[in-house]
Amino acid sequence: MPPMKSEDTTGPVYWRSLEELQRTPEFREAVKREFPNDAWDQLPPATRRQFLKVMGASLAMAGLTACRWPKEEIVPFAHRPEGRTPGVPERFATSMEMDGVALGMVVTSYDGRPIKAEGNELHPDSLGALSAIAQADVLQLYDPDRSRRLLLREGGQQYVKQWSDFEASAVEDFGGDGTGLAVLTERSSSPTRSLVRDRFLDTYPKASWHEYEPISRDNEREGTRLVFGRPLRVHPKLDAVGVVACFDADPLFDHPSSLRLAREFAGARHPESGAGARLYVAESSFSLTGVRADHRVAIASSRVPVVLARVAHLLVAEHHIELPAAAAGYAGEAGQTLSGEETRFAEHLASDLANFQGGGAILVGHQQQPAVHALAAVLNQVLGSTVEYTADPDPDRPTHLQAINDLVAAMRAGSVQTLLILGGNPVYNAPADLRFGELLGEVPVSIHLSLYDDETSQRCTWHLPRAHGLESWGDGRAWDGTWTTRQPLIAPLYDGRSALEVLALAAGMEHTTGYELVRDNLGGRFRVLDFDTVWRRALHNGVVGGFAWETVSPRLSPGRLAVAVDGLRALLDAAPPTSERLELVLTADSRVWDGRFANNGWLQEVPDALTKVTWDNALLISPGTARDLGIDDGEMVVIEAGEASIEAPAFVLPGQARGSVSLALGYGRTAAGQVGNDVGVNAYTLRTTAAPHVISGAKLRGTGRKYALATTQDHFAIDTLGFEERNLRVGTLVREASLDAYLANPEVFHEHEHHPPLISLWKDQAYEGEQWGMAIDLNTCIGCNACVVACQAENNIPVVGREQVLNQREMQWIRIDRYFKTEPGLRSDEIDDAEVVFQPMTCVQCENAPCEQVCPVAATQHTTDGLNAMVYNRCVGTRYCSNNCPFKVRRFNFFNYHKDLADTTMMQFNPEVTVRARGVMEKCTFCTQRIEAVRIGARNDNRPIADGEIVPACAQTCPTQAITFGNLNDPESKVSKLHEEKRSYATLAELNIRPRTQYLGRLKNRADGGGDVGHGAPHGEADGRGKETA
Amino acid sequence: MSEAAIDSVSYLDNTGDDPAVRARLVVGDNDFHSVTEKVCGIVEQPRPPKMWWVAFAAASSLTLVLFACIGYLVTTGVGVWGLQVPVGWGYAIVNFVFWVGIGHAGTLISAILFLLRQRWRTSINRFAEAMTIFAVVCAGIFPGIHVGRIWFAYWLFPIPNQMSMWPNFRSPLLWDVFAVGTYATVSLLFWYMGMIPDLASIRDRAKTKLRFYIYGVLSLGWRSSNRHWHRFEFAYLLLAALATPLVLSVHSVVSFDFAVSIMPGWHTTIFPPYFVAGAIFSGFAMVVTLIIPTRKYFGLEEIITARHLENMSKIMLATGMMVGLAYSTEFFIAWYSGNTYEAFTFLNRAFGPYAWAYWTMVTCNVLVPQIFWARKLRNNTVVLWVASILINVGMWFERFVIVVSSLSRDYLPTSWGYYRPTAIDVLTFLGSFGLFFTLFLLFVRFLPMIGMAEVKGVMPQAHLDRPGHRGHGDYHGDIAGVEVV
Amino acid sequence: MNEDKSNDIFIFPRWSWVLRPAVAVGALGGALYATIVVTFGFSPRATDVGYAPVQPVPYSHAVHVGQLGMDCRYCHTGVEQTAHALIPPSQTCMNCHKSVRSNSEKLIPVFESYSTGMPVEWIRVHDLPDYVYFNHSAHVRRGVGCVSCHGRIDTMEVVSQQEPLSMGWCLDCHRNPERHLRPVEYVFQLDWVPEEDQLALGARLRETNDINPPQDCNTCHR
Amino acid sequence: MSTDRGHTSGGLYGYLAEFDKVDELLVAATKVRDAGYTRWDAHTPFVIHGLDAAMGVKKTVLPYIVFLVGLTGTAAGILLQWWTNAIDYPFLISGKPLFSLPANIPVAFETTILFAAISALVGMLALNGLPRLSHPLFTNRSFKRATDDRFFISIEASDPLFDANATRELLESVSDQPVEEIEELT
Repeated sequence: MPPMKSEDTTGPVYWRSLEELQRTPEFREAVKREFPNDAWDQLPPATRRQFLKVMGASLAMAGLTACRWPKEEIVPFAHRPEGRTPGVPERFATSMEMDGVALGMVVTSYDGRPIKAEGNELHPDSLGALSAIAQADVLQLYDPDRSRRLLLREGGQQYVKQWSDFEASAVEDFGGDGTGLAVLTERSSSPTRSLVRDRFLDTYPKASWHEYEPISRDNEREGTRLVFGRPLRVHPKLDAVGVVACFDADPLFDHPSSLRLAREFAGARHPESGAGARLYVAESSFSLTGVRADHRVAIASSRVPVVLARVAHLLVAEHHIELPAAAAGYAGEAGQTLSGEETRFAEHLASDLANFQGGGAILVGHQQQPAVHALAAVLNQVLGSTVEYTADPDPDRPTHLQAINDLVAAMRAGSVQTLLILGGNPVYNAPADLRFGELLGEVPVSIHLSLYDDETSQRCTWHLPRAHGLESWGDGRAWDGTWTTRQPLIAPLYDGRSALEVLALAAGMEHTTGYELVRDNLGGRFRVLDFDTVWRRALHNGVVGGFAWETVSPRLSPGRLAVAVDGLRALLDAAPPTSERLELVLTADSRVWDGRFANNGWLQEVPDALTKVTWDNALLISPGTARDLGIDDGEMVVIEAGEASIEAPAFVLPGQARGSVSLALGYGRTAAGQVGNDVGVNAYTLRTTAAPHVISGAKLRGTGRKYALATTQDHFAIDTLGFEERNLRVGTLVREASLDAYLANPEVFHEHEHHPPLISLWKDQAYEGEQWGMAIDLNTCIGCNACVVACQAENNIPVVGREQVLNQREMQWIRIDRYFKTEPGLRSDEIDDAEVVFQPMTCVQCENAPCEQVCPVAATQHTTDGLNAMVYNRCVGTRYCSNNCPFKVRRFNFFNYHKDLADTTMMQFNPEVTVRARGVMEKCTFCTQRIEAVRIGARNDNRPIADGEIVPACAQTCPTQAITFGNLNDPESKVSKLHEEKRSYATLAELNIRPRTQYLGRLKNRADGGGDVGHGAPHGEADGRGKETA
Repeated sequence: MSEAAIDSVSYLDNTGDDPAVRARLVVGDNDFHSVTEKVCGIVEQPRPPKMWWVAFAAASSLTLVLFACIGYLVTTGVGVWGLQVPVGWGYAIVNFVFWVGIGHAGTLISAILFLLRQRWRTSINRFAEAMTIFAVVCAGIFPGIHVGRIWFAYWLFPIPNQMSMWPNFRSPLLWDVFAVGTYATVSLLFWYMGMIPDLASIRDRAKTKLRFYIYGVLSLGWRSSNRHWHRFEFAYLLLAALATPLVLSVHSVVSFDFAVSIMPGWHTTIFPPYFVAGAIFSGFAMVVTLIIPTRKYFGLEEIITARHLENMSKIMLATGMMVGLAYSTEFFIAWYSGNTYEAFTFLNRAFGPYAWAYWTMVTCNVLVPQIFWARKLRNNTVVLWVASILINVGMWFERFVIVVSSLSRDYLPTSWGYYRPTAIDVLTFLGSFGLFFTLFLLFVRFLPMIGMAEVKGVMPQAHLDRPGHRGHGDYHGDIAGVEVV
Repeated sequence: MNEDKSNDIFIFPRWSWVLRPAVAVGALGGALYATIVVTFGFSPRATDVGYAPVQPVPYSHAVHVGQLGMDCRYCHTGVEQTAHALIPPSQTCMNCHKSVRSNSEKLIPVFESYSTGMPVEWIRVHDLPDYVYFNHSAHVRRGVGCVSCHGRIDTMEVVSQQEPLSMGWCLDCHRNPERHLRPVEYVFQLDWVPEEDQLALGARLRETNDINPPQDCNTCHR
Repeated sequence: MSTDRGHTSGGLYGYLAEFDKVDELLVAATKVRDAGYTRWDAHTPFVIHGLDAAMGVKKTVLPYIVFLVGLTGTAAGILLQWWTNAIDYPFLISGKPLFSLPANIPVAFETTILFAAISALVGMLALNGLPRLSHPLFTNRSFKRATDDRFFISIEASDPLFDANATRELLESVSDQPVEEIEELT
């Protein structure tokens, strides 16, 4: 479906109630349970909230009753809103804001229930894609653990309050000129909010304002300040067909516009169109970017400046690049000895940078010191890189660490009487050495607005329920400044209010509803007669044109550069880490980010891209270091950093830098909710203002206790036999070749296929009409898990929990297979470094599907359009099909996984997909519900289905567009063309199962032309192994 | 007389292989009546001995455990077992194949040995047939309960329905339904039919009205008429002729469940003969395991003689070596085929995570039977009994290795796994033994556990009292000779 | 030995073998009877057809459609575009009933709904399992008349289920739709009868409109 | 003469002679056969080879019945599979044809065996006129040993050659035990 069909998205119409509401007695019960404080019978006439709750949950229940049908009621509108056809999904453009950057999305709403978030093609940071985290935001909306009421905590007592109570008490709390009044808030780019903030600070001139984010790009910002004399926002570009060097940087994951960057990255990697960029990565722990690197060197984070400095040195010394006088200091011999690996990396990179001047870029990770960013900025300047700059939206803002430091100082001084905390969770995520929690207890009046009654709320006097992003009005700015609107898709389920509204209330503004605030603010910018049209268009598109910031071409400011150079020198002198004095790197988690999504089942169960660990964070340690310290995979270890120490399970990860261990933040929550409580360990307890990201001198001690990490793939460490076999198979399953080899011989991906001719016993079936197929480009897949969550959201896939995952019963229909590629001949206990390849694996819809023939009740059959259909309501659950599936992509409902689901959570269900009962097999069917929807529509107006009209959830959300779906019988369709490409191959084709999904081989573009040629050599090995067998 | 010659060897030992004389199949000085006495006596004793009660109490309580587990399973979901992806079949299917295998001895002994004119079968066939039926009952439970939605299991049968749907006859599981169903029915018929004359004996000896009526109805008014015997014999022969291919087909079909799939380690053409051999192997082992204590306890050594045991041990030796051959063939083919997946599967069996199961299997099934080469050992009932139990263990592990180790590591290394049974798995398995023994104990208590009519048929007295004809079975009715007398 | 001193001998009474045919007949008859009961008694045609619940408002299709000749689509607005035919909002009723019968007792629920905004709770008559995805537009646009599934609604005082709506019943029509195809313009004309032979007409329509109803599982199950 | 209770004496059913050796029975049987009796029978606790010949029992038709019913089973099996999977409810599976014999052999085979086996038992009973719980012979006490260790020959009064004295003499001539009269049940 093309995004944003409904032209007539007017303000207050869309969230009105739905057509058919099957209301059952059980459901009334459910409502009472869910919403104790309002009795069904005394419903105020058609209040939106009641209605939404009712219809949403009820529909979901309808989805669940899969047996003989009970007496059902049909409850139509009393007044059906104009332009509204009940039962037909609608799509609305809105946005979500994280760390002060708004990400545009289009949310599908079914009869008033937002059920799925997709990317907004018009938004520069989305381009139609959405990250796993952003998609999972929908589930958070319905989270039954979200706080439902205002709480006042006084003298150990806890009172339930109403907003009116708060408004009343707020009057005195926010009295006078704001002396003793402090505000701590999340970073926000919302123009409306800055307006309201100004109004607030006007009202309370003495009030202090602090913005804190645990994870931010402040270092980069400060780096630019050092180089250019003013903070700038850095806009990397990856679409250049040149060379990109990432130093601890992961632009494909942790950058606010990672989705755009991923799209650019993929664009630069299509050999058929001559695009072949080269990616260098030097990092301490495997990142999504690192996985895709052509040259990767695993070095401790504290070595990054050293290597970068060497690159600078080489550029000047070997390649005669002129540094400006002020930066001359960089040119000097770095005085550090580099390992052979590091040197080779530096040399290759230096010469490539020199060759690709104007077509390259050096990116540095946000956890690196400003001085390192500074050096990168200088080099980018002199090399004329593709990096662009815009002015920082808020140049006077102190860094987040500074901000919270100031606040804590004030709290210590006792000068804070009233502390208003808008969002965030400082008690949990403020640097440990600040002891924020304790100090908070001493503040007379502390108010926390939050989705959950979380760690911070529990230490505040007031807790205010916050409206979810999909429940509230707002706006924000994309990374490039594009004005992004946010509109609610559902009235607040839990009586929450947005930060905007609360702030406006505190500021004593006359208009305090989000709708008015946002509309007025935008209206203020447009001096046009017909603002209404502008407004509608803005809501419809989700973005307002012409508001992106101008790029600036800054000049080096000599004054500060000196500081930068000295800063760098200091870093260079640091001793490299060893197994005894380890370096501990605290990273943002690929799933719960900084911990705010800890209570989100989808994200908790998404396997981490590299470790495949779910429901936990683990201490990543390189095999070498593990051997030095005698630590086993999965052993509980004690990490000592400074005076703090915690216990965490160790995960041995090849490709992790020696002497560097890393641990993800965001776990070990104590007040996250039923899902997120006590999952993993809390790394924030090790985090200090001095060393927020990279802690040196950490010690590691094994405890000998084992801990079972719930991974969806077996660990790297398995028995030798399996290890060797796995190495043999990787090459044939995930085919890879060097770009040079491929260009020289396009057949390289098929060279090693030899199996007897694939003849069928029977006459082949004639497949006429549409024949659906898929192509997945392994060269552009970055393993970001977006498709996994998209599929989960679209297909009502249950979350099963850690215990079940431990027992290999995870339910996601797509899994991203991760293989380590190590030098042949090495034993598993000799490995230290490794390359990683990803392969998204879901049902490939075999034409000769082994699963179909063995089902005794014909519950899985082949449809005339070539799908391997799975009929849930016919399945008796023999599991024979799963046994006989060579890809093991079928999933089984071992229990009734929906039994304990809250009614609100059920509201997320997609009514177009059956909710599977216990004892039933399920799997991917190329989103058959989407196919049917389009097919019926096309047939209704007697037209053929256009290529690209049907888009499965996974393909829709893929940031790199690695997944292509379409009609294989149409030679013009994109998918047919991709299947024609030389890189295209079918996995396990030798079984003559004829998969409908084909993979496009992966390419490596190394400077030395190296990289494996073809897909490794399993046969020679096989024969050798054959002898062994004899 | 040659009879003396035999007896002089020893009173009970009839294992001698003197080609000059046909060894006696009933030893001691038994006449028809004493046989009747011995066999019917067991059924007729007013109350069963203590040991029986003890055994029955144990067995029936295990049966309760079985039903408890099934109840829990049905109400909670198959997740209570250790199953997962990739290993979608675990204990349930292993037990199914195990029990079906055991269920082969009975029909085999009654049918094939009958066709081969192996007269020594007469003392043990009833017993073995009973065992077959009970084993099949146990086997039948597992495919039934292992499905995710038991309440829809009837969809496996071709019943007309409002969905206008039919089961998929291309699925081996459906073949199973028919094969096992047929096998159960035919075994039951065979067993019952053979019992009719003996039930009549009990009827005719009845001391109480109730007993008379019960056995009277069961024996359908059999009046040992020779015109009836004539048809009876024919029917028996026909059933034997039908049951023989059937017994071979059943385990072949069971093996198709695996052979027809594409899983390395399953997709093998030698499975049918391999499975059948294994079935006979395990079946005989189970017969021996049961018969040794029973015959001792009920004093039937004169009817179920040392020779019977010895013959069975020889069959076990033979089939055990067939199974061993199958194991090695699999390995050879895995290498010879050049199919790397196949090759790995077998390496993995022997040296992978499930090596322990594999080597248990090899030890019990291939090495243990080798002791039967030694006459001394195979004629020592204790040794024989222990060996037979080990063989049962080994055969269970064979099925475990085939089902679990093949599934646990198939094509994509990313979906490899390791299957661990849960307590419920184990209890259900033990429970099935409870059910088996409960039925068995009821059988020895209430039904003639030895085919008297057949045993009498092979006793010397059953034939013309004429030198040279002593103990000689076949009479080919040369009535002319009689007329002369 | 069986020489029991009691000179009593057990035998079965003579009539016991007269019983033989009786038992045989009984067994066979019983089996037959059971089959019949299950086949006909449990079929949706017996269990579901004729379901006619009492509605909160005694709305009569007979009056509105039969006598007043209202078109189905006046109320069931979605039927040509979407999966659901749609039950009309109280609003729709009020379009006329503002003036017509504006003080009728029977209409009170509608009036209340209209004023309070709370819905009228109609009771679903044609109810498919939740795992079945039926699409009205797909059928109506191809010339499958309302009457084929719903019967002569225009004659019903109280709507009742006319067809079993079972999978087998659906498949019958999907396999040979000729019996139910009519020119699209007559789809909503419940009393329409073809001048020519229905089968001939159906075959022709099927040809011209190229109608091949899919029989794949995923046509109805997703 | 029978002192049995449980029935009132009706007409004469026939004579019953007892033997305790197989040889005697065989000899007696040949005699009775040669005497030309038709409605008579021998009763033995187990099958005695040669007795059929001695009695001149004709070979039973059972095998033909079983064969025919077996064929019916085969046909039924094939037809069932063909009609259900290829005609009434055809569906596409793993690119295989709707009907191909190899896949249908196992089920057809099983149905064959099933039908045949059932017909074997049922046929045997039917031909033997069983079950028949009550029979005049059961009224005789010593006849009970027919299932234990004694052999009997019974000649029915309904036999055309039956003659109260001649028949009795014939039997007494072959059996050393007293010939007993069996009375018809009423």
